[in-house]
Amino acid sequence: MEDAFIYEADGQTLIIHLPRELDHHNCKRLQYETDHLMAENYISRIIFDFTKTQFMDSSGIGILLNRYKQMGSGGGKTAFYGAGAQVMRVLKIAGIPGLMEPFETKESALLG
Amino acid sequence: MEDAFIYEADGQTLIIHLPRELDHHNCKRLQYETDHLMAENYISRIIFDFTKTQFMDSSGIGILLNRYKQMGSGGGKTAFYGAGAQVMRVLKIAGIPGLMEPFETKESALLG
Amino acid sequence: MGKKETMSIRMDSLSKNEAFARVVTAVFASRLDPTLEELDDIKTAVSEAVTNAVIHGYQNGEGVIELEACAEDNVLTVIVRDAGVGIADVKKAMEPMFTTAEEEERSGLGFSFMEAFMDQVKVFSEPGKGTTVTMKKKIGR
Amino acid sequence: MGKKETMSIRMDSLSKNEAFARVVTAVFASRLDPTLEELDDIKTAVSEAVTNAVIHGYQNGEGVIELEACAEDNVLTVIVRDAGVGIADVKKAMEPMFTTAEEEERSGLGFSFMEAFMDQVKVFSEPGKGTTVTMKKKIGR
Ligand SMILES: Nc1ncnc2c1ncn2[C@@H]1O[C@H](COP(=O)(O)OP(=O)(O)O)[C@@H](O)[C@H]1O
Ligand SMILES: Nc1ncnc2c1ncn2[C@@H]1O[C@H](COP(=O)(O)OP(=O)(O)O)[C@@H](O)[C@H]1O
Repeated sequence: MEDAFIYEADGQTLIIHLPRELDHHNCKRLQYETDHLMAENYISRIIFDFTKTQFMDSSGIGILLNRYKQMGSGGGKTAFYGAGAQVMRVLKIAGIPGLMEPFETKESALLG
Repeated sequence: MEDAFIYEADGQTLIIHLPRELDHHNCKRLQYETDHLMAENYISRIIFDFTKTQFMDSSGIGILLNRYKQMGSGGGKTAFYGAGAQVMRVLKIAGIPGLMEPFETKESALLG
Repeated sequence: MGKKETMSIRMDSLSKNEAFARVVTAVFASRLDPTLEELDDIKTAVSEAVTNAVIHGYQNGEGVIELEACAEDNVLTVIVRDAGVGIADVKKAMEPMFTTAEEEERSGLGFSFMEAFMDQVKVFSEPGKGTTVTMKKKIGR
Repeated sequence: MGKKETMSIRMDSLSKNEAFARVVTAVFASRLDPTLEELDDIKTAVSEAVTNAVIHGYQNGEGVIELEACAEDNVLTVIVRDAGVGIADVKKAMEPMFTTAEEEERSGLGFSFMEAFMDQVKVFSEPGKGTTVTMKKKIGR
């Protein structure tokens, strides 16, 4: 029943493939799991993949903002791609595109 | 919002393309419209097309049974095709396949 | 599981709420991880009970229908309640093909369908007070 | 239209009911023939209000959340009610980025989202008694 996240490492970059619905219920695991991954591995960049995400609310924004803070506020350390209409509107209202680099595809996000 | 029925005439045969959901709410119009069509045209055979129908309940069965009675109980005067899993189970519980001839496709139903 | 989860909903007695009620119940029931066939069974049974409340209970007039669903262990319980005209002879009403609304093209199979698609159906009714239908189904045998 | 249609639902304060509440509201709202964007707006606002009831109102403990939806003319009204801890200073709570649950990675944007996605948001709360959020949105401008 629960949506699965999938974590993908590419050097020091962590790609987080977000679930279909990114709300408080589905965020609980993401929070725990990324903290764990970041404690065990040296991660200098996080890329969020919204390709499958059809719904996000402010709980999802909370998760994004905290990862952004953990990465430090330097340029390009967090990025995202694959945001659809609902997700993009939510990201914009929260001012995320000013903090994290938006990309169209995984390839362009990895190139940075 | 409302599902649309489409009536198709082929000689004295009336094909009724049933809606996505065949419940009491959606049956109201079907009842009125077929009575009207059958009063205006000479119809000797009715074929129900369930291809698009994903849900039917006993209200749908009521409609089918009444059309069956209107056609008189002679063989082959009512038939159906395109029934999916939920519809077929409902039809079977109501004993419809013993009254109306089941077919796989529109072509075979028209051939009779 | 083990813990009991409940929801109840009140809605107007309108034919469009037949679809609303079955979708809401199906979405609620999905927490028990049912098969598609089980979901269809549940939807059909709920559709029958709510349709009866609209047509027979409130005789297509105004009224409020209550639907309660409860998930406990692997059992889904659905209760549909109306405060309509009620049923004088429940046993007779539950007979296959029995209907008091012949002119509305009813098949008289509503209760038979509830019994076919759920594991247990209980009807409690008082003429002039209303009707309560309680249905149970074990999910994922 | 013209006629008012209402439904109300009571559900357990569980995080899985955040999704349940938004789906139920979206299915109910579909009778107003909204655009996909309007449906998304409604879902997001309901998700925020129900999540707040779960996390803040009942502090992730037990409780019952009430959701009421009403369709009249082209206006959808959604009311989310909890009988939880309540809010002492509603004005402060509604400020963007204000949160009392920093350690849970909350953004403090819940009320801002409700205001962004609905036309009107009113919050009534009494400490120790609970919180009622009333939201309105005109569908299909
Ligand atoms: N909620 C109800 N309130 C009053 N009468 C009811 C209710 N549900 C069922 N009945 C009575 O029981 C009869 C049989 O119901 P049912 O088996 O569902 O068949 P149908 O709906 O096709 O008539 C109905 O015709 C009606 O007289
Ligand atoms: N239903 C509620 N019951 C009690 N407190 C609430 C409720 N809803 C909101 N609050 C309070 O208002 C604050 C701001 O809420 P909100 O804007 O949704 O942001 P967030 O949920 O991210 O904290 C919360 O941190 C909480 O203190």
